[in-house]
Amino acid sequence: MDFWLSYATLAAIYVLLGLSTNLLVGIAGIFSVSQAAVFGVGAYIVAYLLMNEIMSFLPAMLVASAFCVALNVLITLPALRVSGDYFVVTSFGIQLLATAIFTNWTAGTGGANGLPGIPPADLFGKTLESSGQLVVLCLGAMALGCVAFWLIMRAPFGRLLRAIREDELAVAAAGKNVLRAKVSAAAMAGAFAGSAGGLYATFLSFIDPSSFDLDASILLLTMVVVGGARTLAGSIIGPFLLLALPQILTLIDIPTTIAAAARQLIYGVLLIAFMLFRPQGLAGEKL
Amino acid sequence: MSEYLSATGLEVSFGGLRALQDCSFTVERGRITCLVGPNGAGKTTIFNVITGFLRPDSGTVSFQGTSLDGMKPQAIVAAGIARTFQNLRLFVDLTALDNVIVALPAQTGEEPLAAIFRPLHVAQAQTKRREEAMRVLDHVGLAARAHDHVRNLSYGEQKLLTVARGLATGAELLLLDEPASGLSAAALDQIMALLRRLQSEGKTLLVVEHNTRVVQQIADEVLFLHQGHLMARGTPEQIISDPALADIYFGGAI
Amino acid sequence: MRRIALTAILASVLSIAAARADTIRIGAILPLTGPGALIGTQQMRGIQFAIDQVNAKGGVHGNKIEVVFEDNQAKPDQSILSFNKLTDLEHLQVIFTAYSGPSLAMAPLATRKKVLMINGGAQADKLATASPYLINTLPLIGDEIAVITKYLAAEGKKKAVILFENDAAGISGRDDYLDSFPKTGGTIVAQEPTAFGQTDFRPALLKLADAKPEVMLVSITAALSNMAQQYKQLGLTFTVAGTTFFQDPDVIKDPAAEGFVHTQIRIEAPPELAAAFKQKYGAEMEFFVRQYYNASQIVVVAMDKLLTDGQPITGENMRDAIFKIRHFQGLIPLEFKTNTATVPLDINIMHDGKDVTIKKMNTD
Amino acid sequence: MLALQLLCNGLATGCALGVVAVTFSLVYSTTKLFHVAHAGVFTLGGYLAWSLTTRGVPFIVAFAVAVAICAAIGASIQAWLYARLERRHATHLVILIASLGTLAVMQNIIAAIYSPNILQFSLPWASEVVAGGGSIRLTVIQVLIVAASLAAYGGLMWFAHRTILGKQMRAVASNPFLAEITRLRPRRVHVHVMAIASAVVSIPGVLVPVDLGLQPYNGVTPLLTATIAMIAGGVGSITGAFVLAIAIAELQNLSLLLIPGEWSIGITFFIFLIFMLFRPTGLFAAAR
Repeated sequence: MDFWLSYATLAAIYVLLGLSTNLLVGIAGIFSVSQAAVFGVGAYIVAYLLMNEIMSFLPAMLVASAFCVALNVLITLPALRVSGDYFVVTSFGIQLLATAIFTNWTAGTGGANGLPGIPPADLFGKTLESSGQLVVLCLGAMALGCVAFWLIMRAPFGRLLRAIREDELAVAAAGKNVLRAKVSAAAMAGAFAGSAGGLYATFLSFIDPSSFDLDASILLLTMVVVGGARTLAGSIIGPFLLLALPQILTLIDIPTTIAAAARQLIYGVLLIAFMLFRPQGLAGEKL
Repeated sequence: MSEYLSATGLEVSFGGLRALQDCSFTVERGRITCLVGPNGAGKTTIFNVITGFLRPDSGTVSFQGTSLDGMKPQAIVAAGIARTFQNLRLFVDLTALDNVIVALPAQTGEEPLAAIFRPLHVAQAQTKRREEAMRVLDHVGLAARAHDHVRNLSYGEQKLLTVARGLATGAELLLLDEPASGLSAAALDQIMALLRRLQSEGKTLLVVEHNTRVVQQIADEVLFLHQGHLMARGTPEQIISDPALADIYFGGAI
Repeated sequence: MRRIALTAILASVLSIAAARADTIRIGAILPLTGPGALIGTQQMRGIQFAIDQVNAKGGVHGNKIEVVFEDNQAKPDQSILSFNKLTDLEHLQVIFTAYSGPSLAMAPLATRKKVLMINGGAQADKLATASPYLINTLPLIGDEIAVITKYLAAEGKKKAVILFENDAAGISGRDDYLDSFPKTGGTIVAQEPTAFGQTDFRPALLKLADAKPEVMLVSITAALSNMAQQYKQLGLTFTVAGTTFFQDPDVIKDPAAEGFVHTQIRIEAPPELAAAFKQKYGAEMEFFVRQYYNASQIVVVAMDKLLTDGQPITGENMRDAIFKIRHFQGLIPLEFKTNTATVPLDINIMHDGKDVTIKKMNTD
Repeated sequence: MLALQLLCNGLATGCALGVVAVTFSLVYSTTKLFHVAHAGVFTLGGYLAWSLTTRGVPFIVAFAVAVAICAAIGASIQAWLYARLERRHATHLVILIASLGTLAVMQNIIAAIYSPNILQFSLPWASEVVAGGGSIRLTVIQVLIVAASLAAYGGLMWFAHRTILGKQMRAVASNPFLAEITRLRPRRVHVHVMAIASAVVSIPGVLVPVDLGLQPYNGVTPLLTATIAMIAGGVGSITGAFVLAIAIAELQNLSLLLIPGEWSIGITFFIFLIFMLFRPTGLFAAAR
């Protein structure tokens, strides 16, 4: 039973990240392979605050989200100044720089050894340790994220972002501040990623740079692409499906030496196939 | 009383090409002024300068006494100037109603935080905004097509929608970039009637237009632009009968 | 001689196997893709080879053993998922693990679920105290380094530099060097990290050489032969010292590694065993293969004790069995005073293609 | 003295990076596509040569065969994947993601076939030291990498400016729309460019592993450093990309004198980010 609970918890956390990536890449149209870095920063901040008993879980999550909001906005600003393709390299650069910092700043992030022994989350004084409590916490956070995402997309903000995606110039001509709208989208994406980081740190009780590297960002992109861009359904289906893949693969017993590389191979094939035949993913709109 | 809209000494050059050369003109409030001239005379460049999309190399633009130099496009729209585009630039995937709602002035709910923490308030504001947009659509005669996607509108209806979008910003000066081009006779009459009606409601229009018949019917005043410079100004009849201008514009044949 | 005795006992025990012939299932969570896959594949083969041999002789008390492998890409979150899958879905009581990061991540879960984790490859010092249910069948970095620094001091090497891999094991190795080398009167004048999986050591070697050391203390797990070749290409002459990770056949036979000295867990595979392995997998029975072969033997012996005493195979019982048996004589004689085995450790030097033992010591 | 040796060492890695940067710039400026799978082609070249040399094929022949196969693979990626996506009016983001997928597929096919171990070329002549006077010590293979890279750079410059296909390529690069109507058939030019770029990138692709060994997953960092060189050098400028690549490699090597080694890669990206904020068009920006 624990397995399904931890699978659901991890999937819920990745849904929050899916929402974050979807907001940035799908809706605001800003290419990003550095969401895992922001996710990591959120995780390290909450871990640091909890391990040194500076504050309890909820305030730590708020601090982490606020920091990630600022960080994501800072990261996205070049995208607004630099033309599309240049930002691709900047985004790769930001991810690799973040990984270098996570790995080498031993004082702050425990460096390559990672941070073991992160205290579990506590809500209103009650520590949540068992898988049952954790899954409730994460699914609850996921639900909150989805409601927020749904509200945003229904509100004028969502319509504004959809219009910006089609023709920025026309939106500016209609008297709207395009820059502010994009920055708000990046801010929301940062909040989602930061809170997801906090949940991840307390769920695993051990984090190290390998969970926030370039492969993690590419996996996030794959989840959005396969699940479906720009929609709530897409951001939910993607993570649940792709996290199940490794498990499904081990059921069909191909020799374990090949099985491992095969899974990464399938991610690659999925990316190509969906881009060729179904760019809008399972439940999304055209990228 | 300072001029309603005045441009003095505008200079704009792209690399070697001098789009506007010492271009100055004024527009009276409440009148329909047509901007005519051969292709490449700088008509659209003037629109881009007035609406803040393009910063001129030198020269100033002022509206009701306040200078627009250096203002951001959205501030100029807030000051009361809206424009349309020659290639329409409508939001094809959105409905006609949504196209208009996007142009409505700052609404609650355009900030994500408001949308999340005060959803009821935003929902109410939404319905109010929807009614307002419907009124604008009705005003241009598109009420029936409100919920259709722009893709399914006829070219004439799309032209009307661009004007509706300009109106939705609440602007009093509308810069219309070839509103009549490519329209059937019936659609042409419909749009000309709309422009006259807007003028009667106190709007001021600055219209770029090639069709001399349209210019004659609606223009109170005509500005003749050539190679980025104001060559002449006067009533439609004066401009069209002037042989020198005709030479430049029609290559001699009236 | 005593090694032959063990396999004899095993055979006899198997022959009088009880009628009940169901399979005992154990787990293994190893990195089979990504940068860690290099060692993960060897570890897997070590376990599978040992278990196949035991099954070939009828298993333990007539019960065949089946190993369920899970790939964690050396990532902590995947490891947690795999651990929960093996313990909840498959109800396994014994799980092999490798790599310091994942093992540390799973340790608290093992304690809570009383599942025995056997680590035959990771050497980060934190593993000693990570969980009472985590058994390390090899000495940790700190133990080996204490021995090598004593030897170097005896050889009069005072001025040292450190070359270390920027990952969990590499960094704890560096910290141990920094801790134990000064105690023997030596001084560390410089240290230089390299990224895990990086094979261009020239910049780091050049910078360290500039400090004119007498000995370079090495703590890297991968690409050792590249380092050796580049050390020779740059014409460096100071002594190169390391731990058991040096025991890589490509490095030993490489003339560039002449004079490299390192501690070596005395774990030798009898020739016929190594030949059988090579015949099956077409590869040398390298260090990690032998380590996990040896770890599997420990598990089998513990299982055998429980079954003879008629006790169920649970994480807790297995753990108690191992501590009761205390002395194991598989590929390598070892003793469990704590949950980290104390093993005989040799000092080996590489001399024209062979790894020659020049001193015998012990890790306690 | 240490600085001098680091400089020489940086030259070898820099030249290899230079070829990656130039070939990537060739593809990017012509097809406007961010061809991430270029790293896969680079890695594949090395593995093809390795599998041939271990089967006794002389190194030169194995080298030539690897270059040819990489050219074919590069061309087929463009013809069957990118061109098909473009025919379906896919946005650049879609093509970029497909390219990421291709990279993942290539790397993992290699990992499945050749296993993820670090493979070594057993070519004794490669690691002999060419004592370059005093304490500078470069191996035969390092000198070979520098020579081959400079030759590749010269060849590409000659190709771009002297041959017809080269002129066509630059025409397509400068104005794809115009090229479309003037019967230049850019699609065919794209395939040619991809073939040439893939062939030339496999030159360092084969030579560098002879020195540093083969790993399936280590193509991404050099590719990203190369793209930084391309952008810092100004897109479309072959010289800019080559020179900047060497400069970055030297910077990474020399940075060791001031800061601990682990930050050398971080430094490169940090400087690049500063670049992006203040000088997005690069130093040698091709005449706009």
